[in-house]
Amino acid sequence: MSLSVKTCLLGVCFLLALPSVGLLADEASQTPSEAPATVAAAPAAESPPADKLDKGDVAWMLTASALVLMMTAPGLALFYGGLVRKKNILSVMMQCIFLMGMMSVAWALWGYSLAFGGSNPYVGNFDHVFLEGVLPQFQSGESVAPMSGTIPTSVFMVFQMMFFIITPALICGAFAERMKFSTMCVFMLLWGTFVYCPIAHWVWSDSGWLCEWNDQAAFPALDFAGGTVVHISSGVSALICALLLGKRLGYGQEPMPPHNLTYTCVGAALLWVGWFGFNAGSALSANAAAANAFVATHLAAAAGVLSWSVAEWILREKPTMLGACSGAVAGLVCITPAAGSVNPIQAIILGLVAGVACFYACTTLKTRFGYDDSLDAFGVHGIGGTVGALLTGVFATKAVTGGTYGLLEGNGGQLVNQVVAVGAAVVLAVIGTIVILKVLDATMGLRVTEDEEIRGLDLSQHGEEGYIFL
Amino acid sequence: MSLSVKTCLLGVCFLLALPSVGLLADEASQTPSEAPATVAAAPAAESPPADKLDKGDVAWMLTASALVLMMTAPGLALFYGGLVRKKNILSVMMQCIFLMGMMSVAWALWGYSLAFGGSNPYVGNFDHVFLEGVLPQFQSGESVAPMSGTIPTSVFMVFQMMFFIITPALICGAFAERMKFSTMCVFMLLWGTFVYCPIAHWVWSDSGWLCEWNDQAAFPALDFAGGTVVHISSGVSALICALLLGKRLGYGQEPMPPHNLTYTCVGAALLWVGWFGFNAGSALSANAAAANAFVATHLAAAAGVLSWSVAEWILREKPTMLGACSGAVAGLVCITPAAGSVNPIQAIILGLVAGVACFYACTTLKTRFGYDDSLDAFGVHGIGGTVGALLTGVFATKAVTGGTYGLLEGNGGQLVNQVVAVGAAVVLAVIGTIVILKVLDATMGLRVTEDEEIRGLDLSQHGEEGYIFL
Amino acid sequence: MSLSVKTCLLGVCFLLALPSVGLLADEASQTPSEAPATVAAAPAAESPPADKLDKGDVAWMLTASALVLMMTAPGLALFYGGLVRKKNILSVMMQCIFLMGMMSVAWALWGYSLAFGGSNPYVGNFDHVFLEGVLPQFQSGESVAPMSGTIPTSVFMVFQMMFFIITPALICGAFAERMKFSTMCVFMLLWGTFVYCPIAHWVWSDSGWLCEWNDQAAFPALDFAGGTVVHISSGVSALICALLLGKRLGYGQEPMPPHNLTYTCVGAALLWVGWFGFNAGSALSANAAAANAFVATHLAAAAGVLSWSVAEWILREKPTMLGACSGAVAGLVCITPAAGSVNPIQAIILGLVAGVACFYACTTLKTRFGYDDSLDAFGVHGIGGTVGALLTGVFATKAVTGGTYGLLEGNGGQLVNQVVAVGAAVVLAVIGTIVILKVLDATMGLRVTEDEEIRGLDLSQHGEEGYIFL
Amino acid sequence: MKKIDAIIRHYKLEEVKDALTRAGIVGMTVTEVRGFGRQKGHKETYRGTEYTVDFLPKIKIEVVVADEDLEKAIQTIIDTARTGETGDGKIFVFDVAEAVRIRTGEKGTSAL
Amino acid sequence: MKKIDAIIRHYKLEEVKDALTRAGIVGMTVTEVRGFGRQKGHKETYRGTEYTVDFLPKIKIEVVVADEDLEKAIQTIIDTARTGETGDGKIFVFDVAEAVRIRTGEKGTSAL
Amino acid sequence: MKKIDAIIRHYKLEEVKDALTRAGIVGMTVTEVRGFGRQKGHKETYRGTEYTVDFLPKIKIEVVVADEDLEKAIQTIIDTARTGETGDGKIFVFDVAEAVRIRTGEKGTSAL
Ligand SMILES: Nc1ncnc2c1ncn2[C@@H]1O[C@H](COP(=O)(O)OP(=O)(O)O)[C@@H](O)[C@H]1O
Ligand SMILES: Nc1ncnc2c1ncn2[C@@H]1O[C@H](COP(=O)(O)OP(=O)(O)O)[C@@H](O)[C@H]1O
Ligand SMILES: Nc1ncnc2c1ncn2[C@@H]1O[C@H](COP(=O)(O)OP(=O)(O)O)[C@@H](O)[C@H]1O
Repeated sequence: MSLSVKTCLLGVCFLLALPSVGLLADEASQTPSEAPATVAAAPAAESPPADKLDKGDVAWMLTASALVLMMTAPGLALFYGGLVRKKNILSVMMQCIFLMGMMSVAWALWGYSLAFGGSNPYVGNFDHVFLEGVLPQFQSGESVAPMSGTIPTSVFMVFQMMFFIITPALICGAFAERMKFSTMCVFMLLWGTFVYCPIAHWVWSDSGWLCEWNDQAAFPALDFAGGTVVHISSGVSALICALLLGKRLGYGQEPMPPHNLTYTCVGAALLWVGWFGFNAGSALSANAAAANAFVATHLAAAAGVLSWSVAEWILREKPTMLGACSGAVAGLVCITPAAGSVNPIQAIILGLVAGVACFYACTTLKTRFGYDDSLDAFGVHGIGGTVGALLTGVFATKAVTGGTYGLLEGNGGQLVNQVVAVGAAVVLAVIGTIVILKVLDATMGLRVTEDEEIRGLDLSQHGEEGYIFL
Repeated sequence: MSLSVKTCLLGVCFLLALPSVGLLADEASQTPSEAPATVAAAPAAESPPADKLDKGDVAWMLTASALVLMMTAPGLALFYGGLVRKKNILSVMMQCIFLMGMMSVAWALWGYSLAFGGSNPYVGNFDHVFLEGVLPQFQSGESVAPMSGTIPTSVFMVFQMMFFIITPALICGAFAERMKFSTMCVFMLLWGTFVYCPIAHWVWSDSGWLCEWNDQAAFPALDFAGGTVVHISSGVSALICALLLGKRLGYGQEPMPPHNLTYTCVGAALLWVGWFGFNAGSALSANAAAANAFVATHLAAAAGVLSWSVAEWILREKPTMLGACSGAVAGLVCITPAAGSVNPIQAIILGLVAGVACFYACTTLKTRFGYDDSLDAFGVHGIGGTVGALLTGVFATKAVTGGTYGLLEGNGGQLVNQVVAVGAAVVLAVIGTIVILKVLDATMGLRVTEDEEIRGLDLSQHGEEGYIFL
Repeated sequence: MSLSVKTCLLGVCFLLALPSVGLLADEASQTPSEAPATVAAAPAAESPPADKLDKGDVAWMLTASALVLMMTAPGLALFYGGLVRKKNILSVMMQCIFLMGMMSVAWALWGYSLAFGGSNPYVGNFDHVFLEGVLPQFQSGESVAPMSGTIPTSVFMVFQMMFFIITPALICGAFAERMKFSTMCVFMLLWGTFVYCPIAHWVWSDSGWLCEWNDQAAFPALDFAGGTVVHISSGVSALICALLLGKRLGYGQEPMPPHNLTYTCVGAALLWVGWFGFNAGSALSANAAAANAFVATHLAAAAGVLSWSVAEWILREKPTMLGACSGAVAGLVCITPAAGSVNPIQAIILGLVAGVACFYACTTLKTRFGYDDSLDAFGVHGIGGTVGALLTGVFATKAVTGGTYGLLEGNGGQLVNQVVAVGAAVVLAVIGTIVILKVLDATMGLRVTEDEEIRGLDLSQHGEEGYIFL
Repeated sequence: MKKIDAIIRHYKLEEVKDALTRAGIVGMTVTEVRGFGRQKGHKETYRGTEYTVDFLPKIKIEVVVADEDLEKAIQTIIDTARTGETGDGKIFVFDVAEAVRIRTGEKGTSAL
Repeated sequence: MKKIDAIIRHYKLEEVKDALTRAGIVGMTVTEVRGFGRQKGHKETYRGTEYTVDFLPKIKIEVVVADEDLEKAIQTIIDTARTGETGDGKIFVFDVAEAVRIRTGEKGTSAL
Repeated sequence: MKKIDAIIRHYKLEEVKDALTRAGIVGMTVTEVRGFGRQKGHKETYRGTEYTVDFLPKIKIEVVVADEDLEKAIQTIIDTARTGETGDGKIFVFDVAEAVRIRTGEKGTSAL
C-alpha cells in the first residue's frame, strides 16, 4: 500500500513541478506592459464590445457554476452510486468527492492555463499558471478585473473548472467496482492534463483549430457546451478503460443489479437540474441565447425520457424507471453540443434520437461486444455525445446561431467540421488513455486484488461501509 | 399488456394530432403582418413600459425555472416516495420522471398555446402550438426575442412549463400504490389538456375571466403563483381519483407506514427551497415584489412547521418529523396564491392557519370520510390551496399589491372574486376528472390487478426493485 | 411530557412577549419624520453611493438565500443524519426542520432587530421588531423599498435569517443522540437571542465594536461570511454542550459507527454547493468581490479534501470517503471569514491547513480529552472557524480587500483584532451556553431518560421510525 | 417443547400473528428471508440486462410452543397463511431440548 | 453438539460476544430479527394514523457448541444479556445431528 | 427429514443454489446473517475512531431434505461453497420432527 501511496504522491509532485518550472521560465520573459485585463477573451456569442461587468450575467454565471458542481456531487455520485453493488457505493462517492478536490486544485495551478492560455492552435501555455492574470484586483472599493466578455475572467475560469471536475468523474462509470483508488487518482491527473486540456484548447480557446469563433480555425466545429470536449472525450476514454481493465469478477455469471435505484433517480434528476447551468451557462450571459439553450436542454431531456421508455415498453414489455432516467441523461448529453445551434423543437428530435440510440448502445451493442462498461459511461456519453455532435452539424440553424448553419440548411461543410472534431477528440482520447493506462499498469497496477474486489472497494480501499443498519 | 400499451400510444398520437390539425388550419389564416414580438404579454406587476431584456431578471427566472423543476424531482419524488411502502417506491419516482418528460413535450407542442394563446376569456387557442412565435431569432449577434415584460417569452414559457409538470405530479399522491402506469400516462395528458390549460387560461392569461390584471375580467381574482391553478386543481382532482379508484388493498387493516421518512424529509426540504423559484419567480422579475414573495414564502413555511408540530404535540403527545415537514408544505401551499398580496408578517398568520387546517384535514377529516388519499394530496394541496385562496381575499393589502386589497382593508368584493375563482376551479376539476376517469375506466382500466398490487408496482409495472441490499 | 411541553410553550411565549413590550415602548417614542428608507445600511464593500435596486444583485442574493437554506436541510440534515445511529436519524432531521421553522419566525419577530437595529456598539435594539421598517411598500406599480446597498433590506434580512437557522443547527452535532427535544427548542431560542444576536451585532452591524467597516470600532475584525459569528460561536457552544450533557450511553465501549455514510456524502456535497451562497452571497452583490469569494470558497474546500484525505492516507493507511467529506467542510469553514480578504491561491493554503488541523482535532484531540462531541461540531466548526479567523489576520491582502491587510503584508495589528474578535466570541459563547444550559438543566432537564436513549430518539421523542423496510 | 419454523408470505404476517395471539400463543420471533421453491420467480431488467430473480421475499416465523399447543399452532398458521396459490410456504417442526428465559432464568415451558 | 438460539436485546450483542469469546466459544452467527412477546410494543403515528408496533428489534445469536460447553455458554449469555426488564429474551437449545466445516470437510465438534 | 443450515460466503449463493437445483433439491430459504469465527474481521475507521468489525456478512441457507438426500445435499454444498480459505463456513444438520405444506396441508417429505 505505502508503495503505491508514495508513487501516487510522487506523481502529483511531479505534475505540480512541471508548470512551476514553466512559470519561472515565463516570469523571466514577462514585461510589465502586458496589462492583465487583456487576457483570455472567452467564448461569448453576444458579448458587447465594451468589456464591462454585467451583474445579471455574473449572477447567472455564479449560479450556473454552482449547478455544475452539483452535477458531480450529489448528482453523479448518486446516479452512479445507486447503480453499483452495495459494497462499492462509497468508492464511487469517494471518486466524485476526491476528484472535486484534486481536479479543482490542478485546474487552478496549471489546467486552466494549459486549456485557455496562449495563441497556439493545438496546445495552451503556462501564462496563467497559479491563476496568473485571471484574478480581480481591488483598490479602495474599485476592482480591476480581467474580463471575459461581461463577466470577470475568474468567473469564466471557475465555470470551466467545474467541467474539469465532471468530465473525469464521468469516466469512473466504466471502471467502477474494480479500479485501485491510488491509480485512479494519478490516472485522472494525467488524463486531465494530457487529454482534456488539449481538446478543450482545440475547441474552446480563441486560437483553437476547431474553435467555432476562430476565423483561422482549420475546422471550426460547433460545440456549445461540450459534446466533444466533455462527453466524447470521457465516453471514449471510458470504453478504453473498460477494455483494458477487463471485466468485473463474475460478470455475466453473477447478478449485479443496481443496489439502490432510488439514488439513481435522485441523481438523474439533479443532473437534469444541474445541466441547465452546464448548457445555459455556456452562453456566459443571461441573454436570449441562454434562454434558448435552457429550453432546448429541457426539451431534449424530456424527449429522451419518452423515447428510451417507449423503446423499452415496446421491446421489453415494461417501461422502467432506470430507463426513463437513462433517457433523460442521454437527451441531455446529446443536446450539449447543440444547445447553441438548434431551436427547442429541434431539440425534441435530438432527444428522441438520443434516447433510442443510447438504449441500443447500452443493451444490444454492449452485449454483442461483451465489454464490461459497468455503468454505461460509453453507452450514454460516448454514443450520446457523438450523436449530438453530428446532429449539430445537421440541424444547426441560422435562426439560432445567427450565422453558422448545418446540412439541413444546405451547408454540408459544417457536418464535415463536426466529423473532424469528433474524430480528433476520439483519436486523442483513445491514444492518451491507452498510453496512460499502460504506464500505470506497469507501475502501480490498475485493478484491486481479487480478494479486495470480492470484499468490495468500500472496505478494501477506504475501510468504511456505506450502510450500517444492524 | 401490449393492448394497453397500444391504447396508450394511440391516445398520445391522437392528442398529438389534435393541435397539429389546429396548427395547419391556423397557418392558413395567418398573415405575415402579425409580428411575433407582440404575443403573450405575461403577468408582470412592475414591468417597465419598454419591453427590453433585463439580464438580472433573466438570471433570476432561469434560476427560478430550474428550482421549480427540482421540486418535481428530486423534491416530490422523494417526498412522496418516502411515504409509500418499499415495494412501490420506484413507481412513484417513475411517475415523477415520466411526467417531466411527457408534460414538457405536451406543453411545447400544444399546452402553452392552449393556456396562454388568444384573447378568449375561457379558453386558449392554437396560435403558439409547436412554440410558434415564442422563440427568439438570432441574426449576426443580435437577437429578436418575443418578450414578456423584461424577459424573453421563451423564459416565461419554460417557467410555466415547470408548473405544468408539477401540478399533475401532485395528483399522483392520491392514487399511489395502485394505479396502472399506462392509464396514468393517458390520464395526465388529458387532464393537463382539458383541466389545467383552461384554468391557467382563466387566471393567468391576459384575457382570462378570472385574471387579476385583466380590466374586462368578470371576477378578477388574486392568484400570485397558483393557489387555484396548481393546488386547488390538483388537490380536488386528487380527491376524485382517491374516491373513484377506491382504497388500497388492506387499507385500514394492514399497517402501511411510510417506508423511508428520511426521503420524505429531504423531499420536503427540497420542495421548500424550490418553492422560492415557484413563488418569487412568479414576480417574473428580480424586483422588490420578488423579494416580498420570497420572504413571505419562507415565513409561511416556517409558521406551518410550528403550527402543525405544536398541534401534534398538544393533541398527540409528540411532535413528529413528518408533521413538521407536512406543516412546511402546508404553509407553502397556502402562501402560494397570496405571495404577491400579503406582507411577510401576515404570511406567518397564513402559515399558522394552514398548518392547523391541513393537520385537521389529513387526520380527522380523512378518517371521518374514510377515503384513501394515500399521500394526502387533497388534505394538503386541496385544503391548503383553498384556505390560501380565500385568505388572500381577506388579507390582501394595498401596501403589497399596490392596488387591489381585501376584506380586512374593507373590500369584501375581493373575497367574492376569490370564492368564485375557487368554485370555478373546483367545478372544472371535479367534472373533468370524473369524465376522464370514467372513460379510462371503461377502456384501459384504472387499477392494477390484485396480484400486481400485492407484489408492488415496482415489480409489476416496471420490473425493477428499489433496494437490493442482499 | 405535558409538563415539559408547557414549560416549552411558556418559554416561547415569554420570549415572544419581550420584544412586543419593546415594540410598544418604541412605538410611543417614534416620530413620523423617520423615513423607513434610511435604516440598516448593510455591509457592502463596493456598493455605489446611490441606493438603487440592481436586479442582477437581487437575482444573485435571492439565489444565495435559497442556497443557504438548502445548507440546513437537506444539507446538514443529511450530513449529520448519516453520522448517527439508525435509531436517531429522524431526531437529527427534526432538529434541522424545526429550527428552520422556529428560528425564522424568531428572526422576523425580534432577532433581526436585536442583531442589526440601533447604533450601540454592543447590542441591537427593538427598532425593527416584526420587521418594522424592513419591508418594501408598493404604490401603483412603484415600490419604495428600504435598501441595503443595491438590494432591498428585506433581501438582506432574509439572507441573514438563513444564518440564524444554520448556526444553531450546527450545534446539534454536539448533543446528537441524547438531548431532549423540548429542551433543545428552548435552548436554541435563548441561545439565538442572547448569544448569536449580540455577536452578529458586534461584527456585522454598522455600529459594532468589532465591525470591519465601522470607523469607530475598537477592534475592527475581518469576518466576511461568519467565521466568528457562525462557526466559532456554534463550535464553542457545541463543546460546552458536549461537556455539560455528558457522553452518550455506551460511548467508548459500544461501536457507534455512522449508519449511512451515503447520506453524509450527499449532505457534504450540498453543503459545498450551498456555501457558494453563504460566502459569495456575503458580498451582497453579484460583483467581482462575489466572484473572488466564490473561487476562494471552492478552492479552499478542494484543498481541504486533499489535505484531510492525504493525512489519513499517510497516518491511517487509507483515505476515507468520510475524511474527504470532512475535509471539504473543514476547508469551507476556514475560508468563511477570509473569503473577502484572500485570493483563491491563498485560499488553497487555508484549505490545506484547515483539513489537517480539523483532522487532528477530530481524532487526536477529542480522544485525548475524552469529551463526546458526537458529530464533531467543535472539531470542525470550532477549530476550523478559529484557524480561519486567525489566518485571515495573517493573509488578508490589499489586493482583495482594497484596504485592510494582514500580518504578511506587515500589519500585525489586524491579527490582534482577529484574536480579540475570536476571544470575545468565545467568551460570550461559553458563558451564554453555560448559563442557559444550567437553567434548563434545573427546570426542564437536558437529556432523555436512559431507556429513551436506548430505544432511540426517533421513537422516544417523535414516535416514528426512519426506515421501515420489513 | 417444539419449535415451529413457518415460512409465509410477507403480507400475511399481521394476520398470522393476530390469530396466534388469539389462540393463546404470545411469543414469536420473525425474520425477513428470501425463499426459493416451486413458486415462479420474476424477471427484472436493468438497462437491458435481464435477471431472473428466484429468491422471493418471505417471512420466517419462529414459535416455540409446549407440545400440547403444537397442533393448534400449526392449524392456526395454516388457516390464516393459506391463499391456495403456490408459494404459501411451509411449516417445519423441531424438538427443543431446553428453553430459558434470560430475565429470570426460568426453564422449560414456563420460560415461554 | 447442541445449537443455542439466543434472542437478545440489540445493544447487548457486543457484550455477549465478548463474554462468549472469553469463555472460549469463538464461533457464532447473528441475525437481525423482530420479536413479539410480553414486552410491550410502542405506538407510532404517521400523519395522525396510529400504529401499534408489536414487533421489536432483537438480535438472534446462533451458537453451536460441544455438549460439555452448553451450560457454560447458556450461563454466559444469561449473565451478560440480562437487564431484569421484560424483553431480555430467551434461549432455546436444540440437538445437532451433524456439523461440517466446509473448508476442510471436518465433521463433529472439530468442525466448530 | 433433516434440516441443513449452511453458513456460506455471500457471493457463493447463486452457485450453491444452482448446484442444489441440479442435484434435485428445489426448495430453500435464505437469510442474510453476520458471522463470527476464525476468519479475521476487518478494521473500519470513522473520523479517526477505529472499530474492529468481527461480524462478517454471510448467507445462511436452510434446506429441509428427505433423509436419503442428506449426504448428496451436504456434498453439493461443500463442493460449491469451498474456496479453501478460512471463512468458508459451516454446515449444521438437525432432525425435523414434521413438515407441512401450508397450501395443501400435505405432511412429511411430500410437503417439500
Ligand atoms: N426444502 C425446503 N427447505 C427449506 N425451505 C423451503 C423448502 N422448500 C420450500 N421452502 C420455502 O418455502 C417457500 C415456499 O415454497 P414453494 O415451493 O414456492 O411453494 P409451496 O409452499 O406452495 O409449495 C419457499 O419460498 C422457501 O422459502
Ligand atoms: N414462544 C416463543 N417462541 C419464539 N420466540 C419467542 C417466544 N416468546 C418470546 N420470544 C422471543 O423473545 C423475545 C422476548 O420475549 P418477551 O416475552 O418480550 O420478554 P421476556 O423474554 O423477558 O419474557 C421476544 O421479543 C421474542 O423475540
Ligand atoms: N460455533 C458456531 N456456531 C454457529 N456458527 C458458527 C460457529 N462457528 C462458526 N460459525 C459460522 O461460520 C462462519 C465461518 O466460520 P470461521 O470460523 O470464520 O471459518 P471456517 O468455517 O473456515 O472455520 C462464521 O462466520 C459463523 O457465521
